[in-house]
Amino acid sequence: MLEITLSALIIIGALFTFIGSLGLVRMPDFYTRLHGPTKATTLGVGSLLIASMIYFSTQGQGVSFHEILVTLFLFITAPVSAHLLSKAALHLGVESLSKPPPEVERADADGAGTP
Amino acid sequence: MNLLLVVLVPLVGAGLTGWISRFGRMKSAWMTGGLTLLSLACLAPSALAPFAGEVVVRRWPWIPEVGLDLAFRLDGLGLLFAIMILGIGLLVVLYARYYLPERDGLGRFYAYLLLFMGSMLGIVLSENLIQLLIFWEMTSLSSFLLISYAYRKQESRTGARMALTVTGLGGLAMLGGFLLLGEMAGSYELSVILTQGDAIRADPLYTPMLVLILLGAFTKSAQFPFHFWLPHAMAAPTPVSAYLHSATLVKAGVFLLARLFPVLSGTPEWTWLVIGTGLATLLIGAGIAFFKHDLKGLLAYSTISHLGLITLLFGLGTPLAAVAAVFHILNHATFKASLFMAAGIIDHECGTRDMRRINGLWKFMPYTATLAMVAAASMAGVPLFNGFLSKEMFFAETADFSSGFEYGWILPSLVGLAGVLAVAYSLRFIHDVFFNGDPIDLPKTPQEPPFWMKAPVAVLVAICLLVGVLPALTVAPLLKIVVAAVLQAPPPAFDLAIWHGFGLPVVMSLIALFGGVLVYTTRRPLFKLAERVEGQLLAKALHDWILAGLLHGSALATRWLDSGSLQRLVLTLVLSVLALGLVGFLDDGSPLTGPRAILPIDGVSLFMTAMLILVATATLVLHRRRLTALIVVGAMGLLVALIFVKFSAPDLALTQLSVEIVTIVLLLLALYFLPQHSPDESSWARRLRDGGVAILAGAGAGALTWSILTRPFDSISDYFLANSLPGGGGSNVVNVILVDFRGYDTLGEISVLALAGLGIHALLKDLRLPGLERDAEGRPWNWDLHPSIMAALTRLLLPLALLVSVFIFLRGHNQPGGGFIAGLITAVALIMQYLTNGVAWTHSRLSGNMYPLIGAGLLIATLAGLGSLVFGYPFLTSAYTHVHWPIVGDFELASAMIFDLGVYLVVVGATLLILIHLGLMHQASHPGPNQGEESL
Amino acid sequence: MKRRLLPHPILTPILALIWVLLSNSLSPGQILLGLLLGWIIPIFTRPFWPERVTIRKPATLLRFLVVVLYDILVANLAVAWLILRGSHHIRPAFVVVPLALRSDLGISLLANVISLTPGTVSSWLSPDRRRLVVQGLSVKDPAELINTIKGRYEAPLLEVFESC
Amino acid sequence: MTHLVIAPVLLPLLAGILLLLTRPLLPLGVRRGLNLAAVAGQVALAVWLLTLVDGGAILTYNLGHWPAPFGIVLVADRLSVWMLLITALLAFFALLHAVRGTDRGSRHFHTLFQLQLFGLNGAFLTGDLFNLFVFFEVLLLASYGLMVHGGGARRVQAGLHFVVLNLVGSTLFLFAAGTLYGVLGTLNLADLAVKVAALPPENLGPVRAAGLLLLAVFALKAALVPLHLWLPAAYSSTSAPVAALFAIMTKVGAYCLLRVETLIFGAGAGELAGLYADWLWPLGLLTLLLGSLGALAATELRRQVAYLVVVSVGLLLSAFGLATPAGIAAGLYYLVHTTFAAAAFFLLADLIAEERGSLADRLVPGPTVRRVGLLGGLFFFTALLVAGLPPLPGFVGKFLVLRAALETPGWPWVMAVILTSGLLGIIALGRSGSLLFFATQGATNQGDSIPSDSPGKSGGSAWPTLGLLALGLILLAWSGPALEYCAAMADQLLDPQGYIQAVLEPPGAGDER
Amino acid sequence: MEALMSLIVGVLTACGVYLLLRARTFPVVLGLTLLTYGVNLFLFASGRLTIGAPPIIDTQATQYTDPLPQALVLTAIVISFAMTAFVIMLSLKARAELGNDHVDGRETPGDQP
Amino acid sequence: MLSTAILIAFALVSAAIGLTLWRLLTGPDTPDRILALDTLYVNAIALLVLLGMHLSSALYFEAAILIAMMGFVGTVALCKYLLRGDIIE
Ligand code: NA
Ligand code: NA
Repeated sequence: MLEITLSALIIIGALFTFIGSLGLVRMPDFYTRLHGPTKATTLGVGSLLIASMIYFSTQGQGVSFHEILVTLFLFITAPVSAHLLSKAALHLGVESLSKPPPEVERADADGAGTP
Repeated sequence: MNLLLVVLVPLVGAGLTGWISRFGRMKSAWMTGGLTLLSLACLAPSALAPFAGEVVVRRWPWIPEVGLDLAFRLDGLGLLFAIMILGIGLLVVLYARYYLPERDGLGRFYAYLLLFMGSMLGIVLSENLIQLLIFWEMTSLSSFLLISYAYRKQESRTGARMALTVTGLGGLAMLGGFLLLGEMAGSYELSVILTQGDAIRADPLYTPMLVLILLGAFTKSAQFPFHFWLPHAMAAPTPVSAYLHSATLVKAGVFLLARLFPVLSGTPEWTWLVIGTGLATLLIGAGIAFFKHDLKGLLAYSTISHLGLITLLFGLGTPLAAVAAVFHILNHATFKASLFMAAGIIDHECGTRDMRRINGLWKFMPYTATLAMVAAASMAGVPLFNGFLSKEMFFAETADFSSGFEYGWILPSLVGLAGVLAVAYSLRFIHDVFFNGDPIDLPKTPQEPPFWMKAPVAVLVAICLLVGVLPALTVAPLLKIVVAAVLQAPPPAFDLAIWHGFGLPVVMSLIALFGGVLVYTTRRPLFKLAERVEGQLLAKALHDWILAGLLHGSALATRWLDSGSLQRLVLTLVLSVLALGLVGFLDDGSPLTGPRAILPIDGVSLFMTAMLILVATATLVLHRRRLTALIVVGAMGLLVALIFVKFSAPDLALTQLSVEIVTIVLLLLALYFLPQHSPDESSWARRLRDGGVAILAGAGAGALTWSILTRPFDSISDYFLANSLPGGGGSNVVNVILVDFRGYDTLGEISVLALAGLGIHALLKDLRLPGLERDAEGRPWNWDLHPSIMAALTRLLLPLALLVSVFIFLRGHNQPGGGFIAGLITAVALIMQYLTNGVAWTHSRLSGNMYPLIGAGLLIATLAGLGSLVFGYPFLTSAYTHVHWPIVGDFELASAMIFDLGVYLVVVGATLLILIHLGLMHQASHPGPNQGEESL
Repeated sequence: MKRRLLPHPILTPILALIWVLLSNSLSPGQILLGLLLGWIIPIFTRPFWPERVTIRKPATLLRFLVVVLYDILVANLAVAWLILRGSHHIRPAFVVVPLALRSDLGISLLANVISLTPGTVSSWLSPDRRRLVVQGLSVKDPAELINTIKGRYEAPLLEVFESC
Repeated sequence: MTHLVIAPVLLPLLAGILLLLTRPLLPLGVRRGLNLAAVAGQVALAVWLLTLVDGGAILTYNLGHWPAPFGIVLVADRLSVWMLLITALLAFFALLHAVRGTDRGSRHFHTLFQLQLFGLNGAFLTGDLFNLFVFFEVLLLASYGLMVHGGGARRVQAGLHFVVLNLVGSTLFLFAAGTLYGVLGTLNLADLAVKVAALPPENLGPVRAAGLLLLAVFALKAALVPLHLWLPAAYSSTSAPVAALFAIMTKVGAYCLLRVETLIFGAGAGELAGLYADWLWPLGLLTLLLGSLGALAATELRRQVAYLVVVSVGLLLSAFGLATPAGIAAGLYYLVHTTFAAAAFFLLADLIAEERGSLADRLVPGPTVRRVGLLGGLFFFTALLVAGLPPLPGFVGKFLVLRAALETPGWPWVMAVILTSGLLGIIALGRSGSLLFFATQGATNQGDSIPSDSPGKSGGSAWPTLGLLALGLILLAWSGPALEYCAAMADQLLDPQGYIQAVLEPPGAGDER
Repeated sequence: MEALMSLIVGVLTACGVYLLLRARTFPVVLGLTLLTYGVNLFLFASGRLTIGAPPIIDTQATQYTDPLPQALVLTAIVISFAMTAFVIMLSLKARAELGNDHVDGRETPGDQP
Repeated sequence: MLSTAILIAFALVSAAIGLTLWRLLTGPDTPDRILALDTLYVNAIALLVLLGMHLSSALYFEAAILIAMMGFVGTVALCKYLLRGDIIE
């Protein structure tokens, strides 16, 4: 049972990791590519980490919690990265399937927001 | 002791004289005269010894291992030269005091003169050949100083450098020759060498040795084809010419021939080299002398000619020829010194030395004229003067030598021709200067010089006369001991009578006299002819050409080699290393592959390797787009870290990861100030070449890796694995190696890091680089300095990161981690604050002053190492203990942790120092309302 | 004085907990050390975290967290499906979400939650911090998306961090 | 095990730290005094150590109390202590020159200076290959900092080349060290020697390759042809005291070459015996020749001096390449002389350049410099020294090398090249001396371009230069004992068993930790 | 596995050398970085390749990889980081002093023979 | 079964890394490349976790946590560079 759970978690994790990267390749523009890695991957790595937690906790060397920490880190940082990347892409005017709101372009182009 | 003093008095006195001259012009003259006399006085106690057939030798050890002692020797030859040097020296000192212009301080002149005098005495009194060489070179140097005395004149500088170059060449050759000679004789001591003539002449290296030594002698004595420096040395003040270029310096060469005569002479090589050179010099010197319009030029070439004569005599190799040579050395010194002095007086009085303008001086300075005429007659070889005696002997010896050869008439004929020319130029000296009508357009009206200026000339002329008339009474005893010293054998019987009866020598003398008069009378068409062939004389032209070519060539070669191109430097290094590595590996055909069992390849590794190679090659393709290249390198760093993970190196992976990110931040900081793209500037040929070199280098590195990885292996590491826990108190062996087994390496390593920080801090001072207003595509930068979503969350991360950092630090001794990685984590966490919240915000919360932190870290690490000294153990000896506290439980205290703390602090300090200051450079280059940079 | 010695009372137990997670051990020594660090580190980092975070309604926060976790799970499945189906089925769009939140922390949390959940990334915050531009992977109805964001995420955050 | 052995390393390190920490606290004058005192202390330490090793004793120091070859061991034998002494003396006079103002231009001059000595002393004392790498890096990074200290386009560019090239060199060092470790399984120099002596034939290839890579690394440091081209630009563009201190930098390379040549690839190395010697003397001669050409071609005095440093490296390494007791002893004697002479020349060039204003050290006629007597005299003297003319120690050194060369089959080459380069040196220096001091116009430099920006700099003290020259004279006067010591050094080097035993089987080996 | 490692070291070295031979400071720095990767892997590999046997003393472990090269590489990584930092700074300084980022400070672009 | 699962997972994660690198190298825009690098870091964590289980060793955990931290720093720095050029200002 444990082994099945572990195997399932591992396969799911790896699969999501893979799909995340697949999105990176398959999606048509930068903004759509952004979604795959930032989300699918967090889940993928998350389930791998849970698998690892279970795995090491059942190895007879005491519990293993520290994987939670990696997950925590990823959950805090991944959205920030995504936001910054998106912001940078907007700033650079990266080619996009959907038109960004005009105020973005206006503010970024003339440095309107400069304090 | 006194021999040493003879040399030392002038040498030491030189400095004294230079110094005393600041108290008055006359003081230095008196001083020099006094020192010369003192030196003479020092010589006196030993002066009689040679007459008693003794050789005085005194030694003081200097570098005994290599047979280099201070050793002095006084025999007849040395005595003759010492007397000449000191005697004529005294007269020159007197003469110069009046000759040199009033405004001249004289101190420098006399100092150089004494330096020369001491060096010259050193040559003639040396027992050790290497010591002789030392003094030999010192005469070159002091004569360089004397010739360049009037250094503002171009000709002085040229003359001096030419003399230095030529005599320098000779000196170096002679060093080679002496070394060989010393090797053959097993000693540099003349007493030893002079007894081993036969063995030395039989040595297989005799010829090269002879050539090298003769090069030294010939350059110094201005023998053809090295003669050209001497006329140019006439740029020296006339007293110098009188002293160096007639009596002393140029005689050093012939002195050496005399000195080594018993060892070197008598072989065919010696005979033909020395005779040939002497004869050529004799003829060429005499020929040119006649055509020189410059008074001193005439004398200079005449000197060259006479030196050739003496050389030729030594070349003949017979004892009697040696007698003649030695005798002529003495005679030439007297008449030529006096002639130079006379020429100096004429120059001094007329303001020119051009014989085409100087005429009829008999009317203006009859006393001087008389003295000069006597000396010139001696030079011409007129009977009753000393020159006649030795020249007669010369004619006799050449005739005698030639008689055995089939074409034996050639030598006497040529020698006779030289005699004719000698008479001709002597006659010219007399007639063209003192008679021949009236002076033409002289700058000054000539008159008799002061008495004390004429007196030295008179003394020398008197000697000419005295020796010429009464040779047996005056010079014969001296000549005997000199010849004995030269031959290292009892002197042959010789007769110094004026009249030897009618024979070939007399005929030759007569031919010379009449022929000379004849040549002189037909001088005008000859001068015309000479003017036509004039131009650069061969040897001098050759010298100039060689020197110019050398300068030009070296400039070309150096410019080509030292092109200031880094690419060239790197390429040279890489190619050298490739060559060395290849030679090293292939020299004896060691197998590339060893017998060690290899690990099987798994799919993931294969795939990742392919990825790494892909990424690495991509850097090459993308490198000109710099930001892209940077991102690619970031990926590569990650892959490298994964390799470390794969092959059981968690510590390395951690380090690689953190260093990687810091490096990327660093490169980004730098990239802001650099162009965003590298220009496409390499030609295809260049890329192909570089690619080829790179592939070779890569193949080499790969082959080396393979050859090592496949070889069996036995290392010292078992010791670390066995002792890490019991001896070092840690189960992370890598960390124990770092802080304990090889903690000293780590101390060096953090010093490097600290140095990088300090070096960069120092480098940044005054560094101004304008930041860019717009990005590479010309867009303005984004308005949002510190995106608030990022800023808010990064603040949350700081405590978390610090916690991780403490964690990594504390467990490092037993698990992957340690001070270095912890330090980097801390630094990165703090850098993040700068990145996301800005400098102003962060600085109001964290002092940017990092170097005290670096200092403290280094100090803690060092003190941690020093602690063990208190207990008598070596630096960096660690100690650890397990402590048990209630509740807390068991934990370990290790001194290595303190060391690691030092590491931690240095890493934090240095990393922050580097990054922050780079980041601050923009502000620094835009002085504004921000915080003062120097406060950091 | 109290602020100086214990600048963030919430942080101390969190850090201690994280320490325990890190060290993978529940030994008293590690817990003690965790608490010690949880106390010391906030003192060191106090200047970097000037405003004291106050949580008004822990229950709301907890509920909010559960919702978010659930959304993340669902979002991931949805996005994975979209990726596998290919790019023909997506309808990317930018929407502008007017913000009621004012605090930096609040806005940041909202933005992050948006980025973590269904096919959306918060892309741009207007200079006056009143509007958040969100990029959606497959947006059928922009108004609905805005409403979901405001109702499902912004409202609880307002309650927890900014209710007065 | 005397702790004295570690002292020459720790003293500069602690002094450097102290100078760093007191930067804002103490006035510059006091810190200068501290620095000078620390260097003087290093001189004293070196002399003290010299008395201990003079009799042939080899002192070892097991850092961390770990036995060799496992821990890092310091070894003080005659050679390493000799190098320490030269370094300390040189540093003292270089610093004396620097404290008259050079040290103002930078933030951490004094710390960098001491850490440079830390690196140098560490490199001379270490008995471990990788530790040698570490201290190479210490001394290099300190030297980078010192080299570009003060800035200026030329200096920075030369510094960039110097740094990049040395970084490649460091990479090579690691390749070499890795290969040696990968085949022989140890890093301790003595242990490496033991392992090389017992090397199975199938491993000859990698070890020889690694040995030659190391040769390249050290040759780069020593500026041996064809890896010498970084030196002229680097040395001629940095500040005078730094250039003077750098006179020892090439000697570090030479020292390492000699150490590895005699210890690891010495007579006992079986197949690999004489690995270095075969390369050193021909390359040394080539260096000598190309260096002389460079000196001849130079259009600036400092560049000329830098090329003369290359020349001295050539002579030095040819001597070491003879691999005979006499050759090595001669080289070691020459090393002392040339270090001080080159340093003195750099300092002197600085004094001359200052007096010549905007003409600086360019070899063109200019106005008569002030203090022409003093500077001209010093130039003449130093030129004699550097050109190896009698009666100064340069000549003695050259003579010793030539004499030693006569015992080897390649002597005609050695003699021909050394004598030729001697002549080229005379021509070059005669030319520059003549241009600098003789070919002058006007009695004074009034109205000429004496720089207004550095009024206080002119008239710098000649005492440091004189001090270095005096060291040369002392060497000359005590040539006998000095050569005796050099011969003893050579004997010790050529019989590495003593070294190996001292390191691997120390007398007190019983007291394990 | 040994062949892969040799290949990696070789490729990294080759790429590093190629970039080192470029005419601008930035690629040279990148080249140094690549070369450093290469040599660090080489030095690391000189202790031979071992999988799953990190040098952390463990009662259950039967085998350990060679710890010494790891310690050496750690030192080497740190040192090369310091060096890289310095050379980057120096290239900025050169850019400031010389006005361009050519390694020889030459205005006219192009390679030097 | 577990080991088979891990092997399959290895294959999937490797493929993911391959895809990510493809995006990293082809771009087309810099944000794409940064995104790819960020993803690569996350993929590397997955690989590490798998390796940890494969080798039954918890020693790779620190590397994972460090990758999580450092990857973020790298991405932030690169984005900041795109936005402002001057990343520390
Ligand atoms: Na006339
Ligand atoms: Na900045």
